[in-house]
Amino acid sequence: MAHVAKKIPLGEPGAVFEQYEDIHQQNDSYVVGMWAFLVTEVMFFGALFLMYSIYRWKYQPYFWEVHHELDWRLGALNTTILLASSFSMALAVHFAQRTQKTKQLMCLGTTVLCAFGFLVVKGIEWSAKWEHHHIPGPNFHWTEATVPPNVAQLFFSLYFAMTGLHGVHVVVGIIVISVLAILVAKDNVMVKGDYIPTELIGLYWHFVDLVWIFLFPLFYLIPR
Amino acid sequence: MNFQLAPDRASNFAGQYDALFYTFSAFAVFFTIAVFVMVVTFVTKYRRGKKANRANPIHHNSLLEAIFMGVPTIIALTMFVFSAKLFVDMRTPPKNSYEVFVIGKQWMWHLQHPNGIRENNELHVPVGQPVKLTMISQDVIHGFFIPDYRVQYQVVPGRYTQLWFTPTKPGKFNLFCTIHCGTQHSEMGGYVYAMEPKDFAEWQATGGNRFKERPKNLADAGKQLYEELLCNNCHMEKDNPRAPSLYGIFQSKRKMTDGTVVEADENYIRESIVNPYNRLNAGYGNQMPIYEYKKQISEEQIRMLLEYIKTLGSAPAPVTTPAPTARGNAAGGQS
Amino acid sequence: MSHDHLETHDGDYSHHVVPISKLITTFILLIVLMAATVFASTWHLGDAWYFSVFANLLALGIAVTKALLVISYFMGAKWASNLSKMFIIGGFGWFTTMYFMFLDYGTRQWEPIKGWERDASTALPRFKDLDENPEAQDVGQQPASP
Amino acid sequence: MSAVATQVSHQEKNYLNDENTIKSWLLTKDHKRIAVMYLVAISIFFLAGSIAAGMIRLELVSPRGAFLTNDAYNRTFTAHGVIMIFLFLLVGIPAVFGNFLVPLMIGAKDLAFPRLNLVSLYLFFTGAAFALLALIFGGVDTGWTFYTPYSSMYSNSQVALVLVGAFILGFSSIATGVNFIVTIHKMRAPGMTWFRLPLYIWSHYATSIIIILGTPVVAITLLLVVLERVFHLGVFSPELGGDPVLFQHLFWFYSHPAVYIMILPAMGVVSEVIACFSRNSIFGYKFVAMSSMAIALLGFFVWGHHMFISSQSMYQGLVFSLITFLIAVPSAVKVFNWSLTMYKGSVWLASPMIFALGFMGLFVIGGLTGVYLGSIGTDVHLTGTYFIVAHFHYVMVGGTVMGFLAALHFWWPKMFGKMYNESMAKVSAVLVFIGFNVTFFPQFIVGYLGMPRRYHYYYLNPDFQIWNIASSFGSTVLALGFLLPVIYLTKSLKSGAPAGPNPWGATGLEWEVESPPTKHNFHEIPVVTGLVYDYNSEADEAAWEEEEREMEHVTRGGQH
Repeated sequence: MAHVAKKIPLGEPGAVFEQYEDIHQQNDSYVVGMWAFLVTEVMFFGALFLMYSIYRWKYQPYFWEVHHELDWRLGALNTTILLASSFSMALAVHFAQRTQKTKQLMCLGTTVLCAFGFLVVKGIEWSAKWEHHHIPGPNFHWTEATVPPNVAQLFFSLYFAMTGLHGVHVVVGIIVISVLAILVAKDNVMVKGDYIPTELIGLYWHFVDLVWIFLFPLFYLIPR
Repeated sequence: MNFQLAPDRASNFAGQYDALFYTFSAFAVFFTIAVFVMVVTFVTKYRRGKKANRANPIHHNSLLEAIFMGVPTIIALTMFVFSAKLFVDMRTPPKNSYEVFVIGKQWMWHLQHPNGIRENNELHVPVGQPVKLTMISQDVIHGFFIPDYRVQYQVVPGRYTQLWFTPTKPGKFNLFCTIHCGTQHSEMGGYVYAMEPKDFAEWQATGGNRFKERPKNLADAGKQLYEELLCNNCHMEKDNPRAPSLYGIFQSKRKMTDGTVVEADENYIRESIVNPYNRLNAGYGNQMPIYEYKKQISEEQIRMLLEYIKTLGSAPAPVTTPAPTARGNAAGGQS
Repeated sequence: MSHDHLETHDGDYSHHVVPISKLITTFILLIVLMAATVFASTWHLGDAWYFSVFANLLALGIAVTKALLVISYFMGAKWASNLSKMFIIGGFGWFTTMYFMFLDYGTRQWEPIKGWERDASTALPRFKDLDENPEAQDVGQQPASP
Repeated sequence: MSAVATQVSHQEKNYLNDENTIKSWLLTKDHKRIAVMYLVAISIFFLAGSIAAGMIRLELVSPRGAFLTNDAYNRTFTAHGVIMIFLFLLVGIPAVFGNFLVPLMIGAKDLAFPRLNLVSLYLFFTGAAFALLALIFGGVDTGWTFYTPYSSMYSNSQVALVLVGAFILGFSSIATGVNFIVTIHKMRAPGMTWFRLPLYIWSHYATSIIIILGTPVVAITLLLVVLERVFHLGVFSPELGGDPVLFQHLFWFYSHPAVYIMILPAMGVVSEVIACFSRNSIFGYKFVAMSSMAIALLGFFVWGHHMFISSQSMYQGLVFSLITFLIAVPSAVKVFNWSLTMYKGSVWLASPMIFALGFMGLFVIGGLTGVYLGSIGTDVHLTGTYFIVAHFHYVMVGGTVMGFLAALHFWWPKMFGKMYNESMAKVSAVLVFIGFNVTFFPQFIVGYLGMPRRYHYYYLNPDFQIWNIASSFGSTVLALGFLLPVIYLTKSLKSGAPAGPNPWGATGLEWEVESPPTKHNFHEIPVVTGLVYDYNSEADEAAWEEEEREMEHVTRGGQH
């Protein structure tokens, strides 16, 4: 065939997966793939943020009234915890790139601890909602006269949907980071001397942080 | 069975609409034929094995591409202007419209005229007078569609939508629901009766109002309500595939789908109205509208229906008393 | 997947190692910005709509700044390949196209344009005695919107 | 045209017989094996969906229904829609031929993430299992559009189960999309620049972009409906002051671009087939490539044309209608360019070409009737009627399924190394074309007359009956046309003549490897130096005439 001029021999298999030519192509593919996945995550949460925007725009004063049910101090605490976890994750990537295994493990451990802390605070908040019958559904109970109960329920529906989905991402993050830490600790061939898994999981974890950066002002602060 | 190619033109929009529709069709036919002719010509002329000049084939031509893009764009924009004008007209009712309120619910249309006349699944309108429908749904989304008038709009819960038209010729026209709304979606339709203004005035003055004051007697009021809610559409004098007959149901023994036998006492009949699928009669499916949601029916009204159903004990025809053993007869009242 | 030459920076395949000092600075900035947004939310400038818009824009602006910090430094987007940058900009930008929907929600009030705004008594539909049930009248009413 | 010369010896291992244990198939990371498994699965789903369609057509012969109850009918048409859209059209061409061809066409050994590809396959099976379980446990009666509040509050069917299935299918789709995007970006062979890519790859790139940008939106929307049904988390509930139309906005934000997920790969197939069987380079390569991208990106701003009468604001309706008119332009560009590709070509009417020409004919009709529906004024009367049913069947069946069949016939020798019965294939192509038109053209008329879609009975206007009878009659011919390929393709696996690497004389990297390809596709990575459509109709014609003359000589010699 005319358009095939010369042939290059295939690269040696082993260090690189067989479908790739060299390590750069492989690493680049993984990073680009992760970003493409994060794009889908952006659209995933984006739809929820859009719904929030529409209802917030429609019921702004009511949402402002209802948001007092949420404790901004707990929200700020959680933001700090999550920012710290993100910071330690960034450090973990840094140490992975420098192949400093012990420091990398410590940072991963801190991240997982922070993530658990986040879930504990979240659990405290949610159980308070449960006690006050603020879970949407037949048992929803609302006494504040200034806000129609249905709009309050709408607010809490959005709140539980968005923070719940974020919480699911945190749980997934905990599992993934723990597995990574165990593999690193055991010098598993999949991760030994390779910082790419840490970097990819780091990207995911920072994304979870990003979502919360927006959730915090939108639910706990609601400026007016 | 009539052989029809186009629906009637019975409203002010129909002529304008069809003009647009047939213009579009002309363009569509023209382009379809153009592509077909081009394809058939090339296929026959350059068929393999046929002598033809194949030297110097062209593989790109910017002028042609510009034409391919420019011509459809210009045609499309022109079409858009006319089509947009028609739509804006359809969305802006004139000031002197005759207003009718429409409530859609599973699976019927309630219509209410300004003077209090109410109708179900039928709409009477005067010819030559703009009519504006203000519509809302009580449960799910419905679609209000009169093909011969070329008007359609969705009826959504929680918000009023509107629709207008001026009937231009007297007659009986179809009315359909176009958004899938559940089991009996395809039966949620009826007719529009366009009448000369004189006839319409007469209709308004005399027989129009099917629903007058409620009688004082509970059973009679129940009978009226029974007809208003169109219960008699399905629950007829005899059992039928859609629903069992309610004649003689009170205090009879009913066989349920799970095999148990229940006496149709007052509580059972009430439950069958508000939550029919809780205990379903053997041989019937989930077809009954649920009257529990949004409290479509009040306790008073249930009481009226109950009293009426009790009077049905003495049926007009000799009704076979539902026996708990025989399946056909036992198939009984999910109200 | 092993990799032993980390510090080699050849072409656009290189993965930059973000220095710890930059990470620490970023973290401190993030905490400061969080405090700022909490503080800003306590202001109440007035009841006019533009104060509300300003306050919301401020909060969102701070959030976007924080997001940019996280993306650029923690996620290392500042040193990413052009392809990754394209995905970052394209992906994070594309979700704003969904806000096209606001054209609908913003203009619904204008409709229908003419003919509707006749005298107030008939402007709203009358729902008298649909049934004897008073609750049925409430069916159509939206929760009073602000 | 050197099929005989380069016969591959049968002893050589190819991807099909490399390892033959069941485990090696189930745990394979080979994109070609995964493609074959997708092919088997979606063929079964297509059969299931067709049976549902047949029941619908049979039922509608009579104005009062032939044999189904209301509920059964509603569940049948929903099953038809859900199976055909989620389990056949959305995955049909991308998952089968995309998986098989993307690495081959760009000169790669596999997709970038073979394990992810396998995960995607099993996600697809899981999602399909949920959907089918729901159908077994009583079915769903909402229609495949799942409009709230019917789906979220009123329906008594297995909505939640199906929606969970659709959610999982969405993630299968996303995994494939990410995989293709990274593969096309990073795995191209040396010299395979963007404007040397086959048009099929361009259409897959556009499709994958739609998938990663659109699918997550519908996934979260459907998940919220599930949460609303199960946990009463009402975001769309009008009772809580929610907007029921919001669901339609979010649903169509994905589901309109999803139409392009279904049709763009088919367009890519047709570009390949028409270029090959005209022995001509595609006319206006860059315009055809860029029109795919234009369709993908513009396609995200037209979703509101499904909602002109849904109580969305009139002003937004007008804007959507305008953009919808504009998106007709790139489609028109494609059709004109395909036609002109045949100019001065050497047209060989083999069965894939007949399917591709059938695609063009039906897609033109489907596309032009789409103008009626995208135009805001004319849409008012036609939306929600059989006109729209006919329109999207012309695009989805006439377009995607014809494209799928063209691809199946074009690449079947490559996938399995065997030729099928060519004359049977031609009969099938003609039967599908005729049966299809007889089935769906009457629906345009009955739709214009006002017959609403999803109607079980139409006794309110019995005049519709004659058109429904015509349509039902056509569907039997169509069914015959679809059944034939099953027979002769299966037969070809056993007794078909060996195909050789390039039975059609096509250019493109996938035709330079053996049929069926070996496990790693290429023995050596090719280096590309020019556009893939390296055809010369004049030379080809001369060579063919020479061959014919020889054949004639041989036959005449034999007779003497």
